[in-house]
Order: sequence, then structure tokens, then C-alpha cells
Amino acid sequence: MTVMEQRGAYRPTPPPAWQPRTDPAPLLPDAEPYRVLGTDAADRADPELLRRLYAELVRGRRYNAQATALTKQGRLAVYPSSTGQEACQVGAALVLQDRDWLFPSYRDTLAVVARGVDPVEALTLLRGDWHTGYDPYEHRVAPLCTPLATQLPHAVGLAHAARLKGDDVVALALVGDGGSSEGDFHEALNFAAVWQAPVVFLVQNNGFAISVPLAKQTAAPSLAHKAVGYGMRGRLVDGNDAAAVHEVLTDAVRHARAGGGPTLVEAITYRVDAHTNSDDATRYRADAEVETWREHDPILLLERELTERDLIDEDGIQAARQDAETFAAALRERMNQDPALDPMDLFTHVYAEPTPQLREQHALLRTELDAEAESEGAHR
Amino acid sequence: MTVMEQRGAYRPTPPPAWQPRTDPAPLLPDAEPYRVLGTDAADRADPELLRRLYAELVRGRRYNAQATALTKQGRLAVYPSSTGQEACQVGAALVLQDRDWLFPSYRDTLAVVARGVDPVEALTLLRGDWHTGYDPYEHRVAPLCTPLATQLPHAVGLAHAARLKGDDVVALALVGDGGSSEGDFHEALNFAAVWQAPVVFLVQNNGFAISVPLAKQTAAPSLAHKAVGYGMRGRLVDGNDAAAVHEVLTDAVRHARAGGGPTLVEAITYRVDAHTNSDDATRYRADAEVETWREHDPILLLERELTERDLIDEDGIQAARQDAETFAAALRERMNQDPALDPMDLFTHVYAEPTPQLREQHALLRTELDAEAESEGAHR
Amino acid sequence: MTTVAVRPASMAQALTRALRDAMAADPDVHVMGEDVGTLGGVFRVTDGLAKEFGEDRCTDTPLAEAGILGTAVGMAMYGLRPVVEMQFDAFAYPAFEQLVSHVSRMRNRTRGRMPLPITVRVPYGGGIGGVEHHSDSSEAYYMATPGLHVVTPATVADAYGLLRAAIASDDPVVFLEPKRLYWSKDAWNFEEPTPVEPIGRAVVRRSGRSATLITYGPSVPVCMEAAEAARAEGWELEVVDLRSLVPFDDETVGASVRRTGRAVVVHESGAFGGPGGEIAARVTERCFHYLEAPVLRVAGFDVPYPPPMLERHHLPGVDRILDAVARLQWEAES
Amino acid sequence: MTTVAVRPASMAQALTRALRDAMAADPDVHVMGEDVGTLGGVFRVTDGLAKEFGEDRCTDTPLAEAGILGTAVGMAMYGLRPVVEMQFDAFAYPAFEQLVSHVSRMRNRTRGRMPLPITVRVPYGGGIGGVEHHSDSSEAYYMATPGLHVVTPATVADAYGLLRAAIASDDPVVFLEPKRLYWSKDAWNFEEPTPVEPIGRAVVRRSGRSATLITYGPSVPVCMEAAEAARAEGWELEVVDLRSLVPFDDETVGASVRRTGRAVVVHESGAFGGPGGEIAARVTERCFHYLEAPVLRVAGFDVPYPPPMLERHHLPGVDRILDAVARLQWEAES
Ligand SMILES: Cc1ncc(C[n+]2csc(CCOP(=O)(O)OP(=O)(O)O)c2C)c(N)n1
Ligand SMILES: Cc1ncc(C[n+]2csc(CCOP(=O)(O)OP(=O)(O)O)c2C)c(N)n1
Ligand SMILES: [Mg+2]
Ligand SMILES: [Mg+2]
Repeated sequence: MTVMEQRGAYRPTPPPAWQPRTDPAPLLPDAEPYRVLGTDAADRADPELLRRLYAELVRGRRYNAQATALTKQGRLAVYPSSTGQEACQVGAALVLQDRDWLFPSYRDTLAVVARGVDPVEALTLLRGDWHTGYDPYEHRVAPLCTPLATQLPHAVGLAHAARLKGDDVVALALVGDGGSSEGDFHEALNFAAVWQAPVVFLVQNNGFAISVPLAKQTAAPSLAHKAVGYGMRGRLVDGNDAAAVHEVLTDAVRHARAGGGPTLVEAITYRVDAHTNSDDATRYRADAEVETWREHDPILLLERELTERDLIDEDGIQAARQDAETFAAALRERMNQDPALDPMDLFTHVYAEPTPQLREQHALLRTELDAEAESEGAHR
Repeated sequence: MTVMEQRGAYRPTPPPAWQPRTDPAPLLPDAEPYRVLGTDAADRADPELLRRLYAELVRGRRYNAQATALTKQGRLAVYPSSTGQEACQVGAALVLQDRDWLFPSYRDTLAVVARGVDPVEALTLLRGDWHTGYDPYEHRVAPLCTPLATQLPHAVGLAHAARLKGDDVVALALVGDGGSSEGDFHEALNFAAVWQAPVVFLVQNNGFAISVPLAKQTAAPSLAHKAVGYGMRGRLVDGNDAAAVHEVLTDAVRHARAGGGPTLVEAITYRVDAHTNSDDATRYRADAEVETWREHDPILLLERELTERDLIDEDGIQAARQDAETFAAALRERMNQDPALDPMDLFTHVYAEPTPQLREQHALLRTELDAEAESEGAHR
Repeated sequence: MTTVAVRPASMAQALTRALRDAMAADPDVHVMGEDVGTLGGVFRVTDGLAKEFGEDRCTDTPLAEAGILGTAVGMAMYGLRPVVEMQFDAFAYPAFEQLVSHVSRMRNRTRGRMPLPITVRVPYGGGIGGVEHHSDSSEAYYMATPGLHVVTPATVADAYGLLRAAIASDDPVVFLEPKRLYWSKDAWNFEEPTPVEPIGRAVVRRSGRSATLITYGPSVPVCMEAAEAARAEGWELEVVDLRSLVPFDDETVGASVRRTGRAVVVHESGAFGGPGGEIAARVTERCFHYLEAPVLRVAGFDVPYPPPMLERHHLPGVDRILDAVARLQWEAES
Repeated sequence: MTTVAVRPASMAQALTRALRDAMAADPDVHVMGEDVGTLGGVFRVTDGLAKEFGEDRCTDTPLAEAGILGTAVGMAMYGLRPVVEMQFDAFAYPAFEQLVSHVSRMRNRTRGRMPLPITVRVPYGGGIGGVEHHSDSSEAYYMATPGLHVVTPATVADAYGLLRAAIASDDPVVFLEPKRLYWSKDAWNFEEPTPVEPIGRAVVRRSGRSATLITYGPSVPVCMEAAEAARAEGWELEVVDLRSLVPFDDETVGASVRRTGRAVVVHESGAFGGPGGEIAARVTERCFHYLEAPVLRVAGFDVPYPPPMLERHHLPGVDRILDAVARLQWEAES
């Protein structure tokens, strides 16, 4: 029940018989991030799922390494790695149905790939090619979003629209800890709760917004505590525990699909790499901090669980690694040459119909290119 | 303690020894709005303060009535009344020291007047005269702010600046329930908490944003519940109980002054009048709803308490009313003619030094006015 | 009882009718904004829509403009055609990032795969005695943003025709409604409202051979009045109503200026960096050798919008327009 | 060890030095923004300031641009002189409402009582291979907003002088830093840096009598190159670097165009509704009878900023400038 519904019940006679409000407790996150691996909850976990997650994590880690390597070879202009955050990336992709939608930020190409988008298409933007290399409608993945938190209202609007059309669709939106400070975060969560839109917000709290540590970003007990202020459920999860992430997100998606409204999930994780390949993380943090997190690595945690429970053997581990290598090799191979862009396409998609003004500019560029080609021909 | 501080304590060894976070409980508002009048807490209240509040409420009510009347006489272009919200308006003004700052929204001229600003100056904007009729530095009152919630970051910045300069200054900012949905609300509260700025946010939850009821604005258990998501204290108060408002705000100001950081106070009140004199409230709400609130009127509540406790007699009541009448008569009198504005002042304060471009436009208008005067002279 | 189909209608009524007809014709059309539901909008343009089509089709949103436009983006991604109301010009600014970084670019970004058929209705301009932030002319911001169409009607018929066209457009349209014309009335056929106007065509509202007044929106009636007054001075002024700022109708404007050889651009927006600079520059580029005098601009001053008591000195009026016409170097004529 | 006072310095270094000198000279100068503290900014312009002046004077803020500028307003109200860094051009858009509705208007609103001496530093423009949202030319938005000064340096010396002037100004200044010139170097005297330049004066960077190139910021070096190349075609081009878009130096620009009789405005920003329209229009208004040809514009196309792989086709280059010069109706000459 909301304030407003209670307002009727607020008897403005002195002293007003204020009806006790709904207990906010169910909206508040637990005091500790939810964990599965290494706890009793792991007993309940589906071994098949755990193995699937493991394979995806291993492949995801390799994907991150490969993409970073591609920047060194000049094949990618820039790459914001999600190394260390693979459990969040993979979890977000795996909990969705085909008809659902994923709203990634600029760091989330791994989630996009895990959802089924061709990695070459997912990386189009980061090559310096056109912004969105994939058809958003094919896998129901919104374009990678660079202006922070602006994708969140999009996710809410889409989920709301789907519900209005009677479609059983959930939207899952990714955002960073830094992005949670933006006004759009607030407005999106508020609209979602008021509309009871079937949307899940996953904050990957990786401790940093470029160089700015979380302590300079928020003074909140946790980011998940923001949920109660919108009247939605807040959940806190160990973002490096793939099984826990999967379980919490699955529950949130189910809740949304059932008409229960949005959930805000905060996943505690860590940005092991620098902000992007061109950032120098030593300027703002000590290596030792990174090291402590390597021991809480998502792959390590899951591998240990699988091994201890005899759910995987050395062959299984090798198979996962081999699959990842094959994947990386194919990616490397396919990224081995620069795409050929047609400059005339600058004008093609600005409007459905180019304006007369754009037609003039189109003609100007055509002339320039022709002249260029001619003089190149002449010089040859 | 914040997430970030705990992150060090979050031992990323499996299973991570997550240290229990600071209990968010002290940040959460009580389940019921705090009340003084008609409760045992009234025993502790200072009779002098109660009488002072009473006089201010009566005068404030009369001020609202007078300003509304002035719109009918064409002396004010528009007036957004705070009738019914006088306890919030007066409380906000009275809890501040001289050196403190008040940040009003467009509805809060009564708070501005209660802080000591000449009502004619406070109403300048609403006459259709220049926007800010008073010197903000004289009484430390920021200009009335029309774009909703945009004054909140100003208050935070000012409070922060004062602290940086070593000044013992608190800023109190007013905002509406509707305004709490804006991104600037979120960003301001977050900055305030991160900086531990000495600022108090008072949300006057009067149930409506023009025609939009609170249920379409938020699904939160209360607006005060938003505080925990920033790591600041949230307080819920009966906004029609002047003694309670005064006490809660006094505490929040004291807390801020002592370096304890910001507080978000939600005052439950009601917009008895229409949004402004030109709004038609019957389009969106039933008279009956208004009626129930008349019984929970701030003046009524306080008068009853004072009378029951023999802290005021009929003479005292009459004296307060008489003072209000005198006040209103003086205002009516002084607003009895339209101000004379000099059109050439259009250019005076755009920049410290007018640009050459503005000097040209200044000359153009000068010529036009001269020609106008000449042709008027000729026609006479 | 007989219905008189042709009767006086206000621009606000024509806009309401356009919304209603668009919603009736297409279930994907959704209206959203602050107070658009129960209240029918502060200018009553959405009056009755929530009642007729339900609150899910005409929705009172929370008070947050970036959220309104941002969720509209998501709704459009899913195939709806949102019509967003910004309550006043200056209150569209919080949505600026969504407008510039997403609304205007999504089609281009996705190589045509994800068009955003969003109409953003913005009541704009002054002349209604509004206090600060209620009278901005913000068209320069939108014109400078590739990917947006920018449209503004000056007549009751155009209000209907252009709004229908905006909603029908597969591209985002910023639809600027001149506040002070909301209550201006024309005879209008309620039975068969004006057909949908294609976006991008200017129209000659009055013919004349002395000089061209190039204008749009709230300044059109002022220019018509000025043209009438100019006859006393011996000038036959042509008045071109642009209707669409983006795309810009170079053809109609150029043809007029080539005929008359002189032009004045008139708008309420401040001159500096305002629409008039673009218009004067492109007219000059195209008609240089036809021009007897530089294209002049009559505009609001380059100051924050003044208080109600001073706005008449700020807004371009008949006298200021005629003064500019007088400066069009008529000596050269003799 | 001897110090060589005059040595090559980059524009970024000169900006850092300007901030440092301003902070040392006036304890009320505060630098704030995303990553400006420990990291020294993504372009390293604030490098070392947090260390030297403490985190209270050079502050890493939460990630929220409206909050950054909005709190800066409050700080300025209390007598500080905030210097705000917006990380990239497009990331200033969330702060648009604070900029337009408050920063630009507070002095006017309070009848001069509450000036806001805020400097908003915005790295702008393209040419650095930045992905979407990292290469916008947003100056048209700021120019159309009365109450703001808009300044942009093109040389290392101006970077220092103009930034000092911006911080010293009692009015808000949008200080546009051409990203692709950050690492361009000039010989510069580190001991006695350039004096503070008054805001509002353009400068003739190269003299010539054939035609004037009117330009600013990142396009200045391109125009200098074009002027050099033009000699081969027999044209002596004059290059005017505006330095300040608001206020606009009509005097210097007008004097040049009256001398040469021909002009081309060059900028990266899209042409339509961009700065060039204003510039061409006002030059034409003032120099009509001196002009042998219409003032032409060479600008970015009216499209969302293209991806890195295509930006060279978008940005005005030497050839496009010379093509425009060639269209300045030289036939009339003979
Ligand atoms: C509106 C906006 N402001 C600034 C930036 C520049 N920027 C890009 S990433 C980044 C930090 C983001 O931090 P966070 O949200 O925590 O995500 P992470 O990079 O850690 O995944 C910043 C400031 C941006 N992209 N958008
Ligand atoms: C940014 C912005 N958007 C819209 C408006 C128009 N507007 C003025 S008052 C109002 C409702 C405000 O509601 P609330 O914040 O609850 O304050 P109240 O009027 O109830 O005091 C609206 C939408 C505005 N002033 N600013
Ligand atoms: Mg982060
Ligand atoms: Mg309200």
C-alpha cells in the first residue's frame, strides 16, 4: 500500500488515527549480500545450471581478454573490460526469455554476447564503426548506451508498453554504481514503481566510476537500500557468485513477470581491469586492493564449488577452456580486418526521408569524394 | 559507515566474511508521522513558542487570503496559496538562525515573509514585476524557484560552501511532493549525504502536484523513506501540527549544524486551495476530501491545544487576529498600485558589463520609446 | 437539431481534435505528460482524452521530464507512438539529454532499424503574461539538433493538419505550440477537419511585391498585421509562414525573396544564435544577387525573457517590423 | 641547473597552469567534476590540483552533471568561484536546465545582486576518434542562451589567458576546450605566462586581402593550413580567430570583411542552426555593400556526429574550405 492509498485512511481528526503503514521491511535488502556458492544454498542448485554458468564464465573471461588484446592490435578503438564481473554479465543474459529485453550500458558487451548477439556485431561501436552493429529486434537487446543511466527509463518504457499490449515481456537493465547517481536513475525507478512495470534493474557495483570510489559516490548503507524509497524491492547479492546472481535475478524476473513490479538488485563485484584499456588505474588505486579480489574471483568460486561437489572434473574444465579458446580464435580471426564504411551513409539514416538540406550535403560529399578519387587516380 | 568503508571489510575469501552493515534503522522514518499537539509531547512544549507559532499561523492564513484577494483585484498576476500548509511555512522560517539560508519554491512566499522579507518584495514575481523583489543576501533567502527541485542542489552547494569557509550556516530547502520525482531531487540529496552538507530538505507533501495525486507520483511507503537510500535520516511529521513541525525541523537543523549531515523531512499536509487562483480543483478532486482536512487544520489544532491548556484566552485569540488584519491591511494598501518598471532595465543586469550586442539593442529600444513618447505627445 | 459544421474553433480545440482523431485511428498512439489526464493539461489541450481512451492511453506521469521522454523512448522502441506533453517551454530542459542524445539519434544509431516516432508537444513563446520560465522561445536548441523535425503552426487549420502529420511521422517531431495563439479562433470545419499537412512546406500567407516577411508560429499574425499597416506606407509585403523549421522550405522562401528582393525575418526568440541567423544566412546564400538590401532580423532582445509587465517591449511588434522594413535601403530603388 | 622558461607547452598544460594560478591567487576558486581529483581528469587538465590544494578545492563529485552544476550555483551564491568540468560535450546535456534556467539568469533575476561567477569547462568537438557522445560541437546551444559568455581558445597562449579571464569574470562563462588541440604545442613562457586576455576580442591570425576565413577553436589550425594552401591558387586569405562567441567582436570581424569583400565561416558544428548562420547573418547585415559574394559556410554536416572511421569526411578540411573560397564569385573580379 502506498502513501496515497493511506491518505484516505489518515483521519485528520485530532489526534488523527494514522493507520500504521505497510511494513517497509520486505522492500529492504538483507544485511549481507546473498550467496549460494560455499553455503548450504548450493545444495539446492541445479548442477546443470552450475556447469552452464561455469562454461559461460570461462568463455566470458576469454572474451574480455581477447577484446582487450584487440585494442593493442588496433582492431578495437577502445574496450571497457568486464573482467571480474562475468558473473553479473552472464547472469543477466541467462535469466531472460527470448521475448524479454536486455538494456546494456557501454561496459556490457559480454552480456550482449551471452544473450546471443554475434560478438563482432556487439563490438561494432568499439571498433569505431557505426554505433549499433546488431539489429536490436533480433535478440531484443537495446543499443549499448553510453550516456550513463539514460537507458533505464527506456527499459521502463519498453516494459510498460509491452504490458499495455498484453505481452508477457520483462526488461532487464544494467547500470553501474556511478550511474546510480544520475537523475535518470531516480526517474526511471520511480516511473517503474508507479507503473508497476515488469522491469529489473541490476546495478553492478564494481566499486568505481572511472577513478571515483564508491565512498565519494554515495553514503548509503547499500545501493539496494534505494529501492524502498520507490516502493520496490531491493536485493543485495554477491556479484561474483554466479549461482547467487542467477538465483536473485531469476526471482526478480519471475516477480516482474507475475505482475509484482520492479526490483532493484545490487551486485557487489569489482572492476579488476582499468576503466578501459586506455585508463591508468594505478593513478587511483593500489594493486593490493585488486589482489584481494582475485581470491574472490567468480570463476574461482564456481570452479571450487563444482570441484568440491564432484560436478566437474579436469576434463570438464579443459573442455570449457577449449571452447573459450575456439570462441576467441574465431573472434580474433573475424576482427582481423577493418570494416569498410561508405561515407555516403552519413546521410542515410538521419531521417526516414532525407530533408532537402541533407540531400544538398549528400551531393556536396559525393562531389568531394569523386574529386578525391579522381586526383588519386591521377596520382597513380 | 557506508558501503565503501565496508568494502574493505568485505573479505573476498570464500565465503566472504561480510561484516554486517550499519543498521539502516536509525535512518528510517517512524511508522507514523510525528505529532505533538494532542499528545503527551505537548506537555514539554514551550508555551511561549506555541503562542508565537499561533500568532504566525493566524497571520499566515490571513496573508494567504489577502494575496488571493489581490489576484481578484488584478494586483497580482497569479498566486499559489499555501492555505492549510501554514504550519510548514512558518516552521521552516522560525527554526533558522539569522545566518542560515532558506531556499523556497514558488509556493513558499509565506515562509519567505515569515523569515522577515517584506511581503511586497516577496510578491514581486507574482505581480508580473521582475523575478526577485528582495535582496537574497539581506535575509539570506534564495530567489523563489520555479523549475521544480532545481533549488535543492543550490541549497546543498551553499551549505557545503559555508562549511568549507568555516561558517556555521545551515540551509533549509523546501520542495513539494511532486518535485521529489525530479532528477535534481535525487542528485541534490546524494551530494548532500556524500558531502555531509549542513542542509535540511523539507518536503511539503500536500497530496497533489497540480492535479496529480500522490499515488501517481510515487509508490513509496513514504517520501521520507527515500532518505535511507542516500544514507541520511528520514523523518515523517504531521505537517499540520505546528509544534511537531517546529520540533522535527529544529532537531534536523541542530543535527546539521553539529556536523551530522543532512536530514530529509516529509511533512504530511494538504493543499486546501486550488493549485493557484487560476486552477480549477473541482476538475480533479471532490470537495469532501477537502472537508476532512479542514478538521485537521493547523490553526484549529494549535488553538485547541492552547485553549485546553489555558495558554491563550479569547483576548489572546482576538489579538492574534487583529495583528493579522493590520498586517493584511498594510499589504493591501501598499499593493494598491502597479509598480513602474523601466523598459530600459531589460538590458541592465544580463551581464556585469553589457555586451556590444546588447548596447545596440539598448539603443534600438531607446529610439522606439522616444518615438512612442513623441507620437503620444503629438496625439495629446 | 442541425449541426453547423463550419464554426469558429480555437487552436487549442483543433489540437485536441487532432489528438483524438490520431488516437482513434491508431491504438498505438499514447498521450503522456504532467496533468494531461484528469485535468486535461494546463492548457486543456488533452481535455477528455483520458475519459474517452482510458488512463493507459492518456497518462498522468510522475513529475519528471527526463523520465517522461525517456520512458517514451522505450515505449516507441516497442512500437507505440507516444505523444509527450512538456508543460511549458522551459520545463522541457530537464529532458534535453534524452532528446539530443537519444530521441534525435536512435534511428541513425541503429542504421534505420529502430526509428522513434515520438511527438514532443511544447507550448512555447510569450505574450500571455507568464512569469519566468513560462515564455521561452526554445526553437533554436531544437533546430541545432540533427535528427529532429521542428514544426510550429500559426493557424487553427495548420494546428490540426501539422499535429496529425507529426504523430504520423516515423521520425521524432518537436511540435511547438504558440501559447498565445491557443485561444485564437478561425472558422473551421469540425465535420471534415483539414487534411494532414505534409511536414516541410512553407506557405505564402499574403502576397506582396515590396519585401518578404519570413516568420512562423506566434509571429505570423503580427506580421500579417504589419503587412496590413505597411500599405499605408506604400509597401506591399509578402508574408511567408514557415510552418516547419526543420526541414526548411528553401524553395518557397527563396522564390518569394527572389520576387521581392528584400526580406525581414521575424521571430520572438532572441536574435543572437536564434533561428533568424540561419534563415537570413541561407536566404542570402541562395538569393544574393536578387537582394537589394541585407536580410534583416526583427526578434526578441538577447535577454532572459522579461517579466509580464515588460514583455510588450521585448516582443517584436508591428512598429519594430515596419522600422526594419524602412531600413531595407529603399533609396536604391529610385 | 638553468630553467628554460620558453619551451614547448601543450594546450592541456597551459589550462592546468591557468587553473593552478587562479587557485593560488584566489582561495575562492574551486574545481569540481567527475574524476578531476585523484585522476586529474580524463584529459589530465586538473592534474596535480587536488594534491596541491587539497580535495576540498579540487573535488571528485558524484556522477551527476545537473548536481555538479546545481551545487556549483549554490557555492557561487555563497561567494565561491566554482570551475566545473564536464567530462565531454554530450555529458553536459544533463545539466542543461541548471545552465539555462539558473546559471545564465541568476544575475538578471536578482537585478544584479546575485551574480554567478561560474566557469563551465567543456571539452568539445571531434577529431580524436571518440565514440558516440564524445565529439559533439554544442556551442550553438550556449550561444542561443542570453546571460552566458561563450569562449574557446585555439592557441596555447589563449588557453591560458582566456581561462584566467573566464575564472576572473563575474559572469558565467562556458569555456569550450577543443579536444583535438589539447596536445598541440606552442613555444610558451612558463615563467611569465601570457597575461589574462579580455573576453570578447577576436584576433587576426593571418592577414590577407582576398577573403576572410572567420573561425574559432579547433578549426583555426585548419583554416591556417587552408590559407597557406590557398597561396598556390593565388588567394591571400585572412584568418580571424573569434576566441569569444559571446560577446561577439563585430568590430574586428567587420573590419576584416570590409577589407576583403568576401568571407567564409568555418566550424565543425553542423551548419543548420549552428554558429555560422548567426555569424554570416550579422556580417551581412553590417557589410552588405562591401560583399562581392554571399558569406558562405563550411561546417560539419547536419547529421549526428559520425563514428571515428568516418569523421574525416564530416569535419571541414582544407579542401572543403578551398572549394568554398572558389565559390566566392571571383568572376565578378575581372
Ligand atoms: C552522463 C554521462 N556522464 C559522464 C560519462 C563519462 N563516463 C563514462 S563511464 C563513467 C564512469 C561510470 O561508472 P559506473 O557507472 O560505475 O560504471 P562502470 O564504468 O564502473 O562500469 C563516466 C563518468 C558518461 N558516459 N555519461
Ligand atoms: C521542472 C518543472 N516542471 C514542471 C513545472 C510546472 N509545475 C509547476 S507547479 C507543478 C506541480 C508541483 O507540485 P508539487 O511539487 O507537489 O508542489 P505543490 O504545487 O503541491 O506545492 C508543476 C508541474 C515546473 N514548475 N517545473
Ligand atoms: Mg562502477
Ligand atoms: Mg504538492
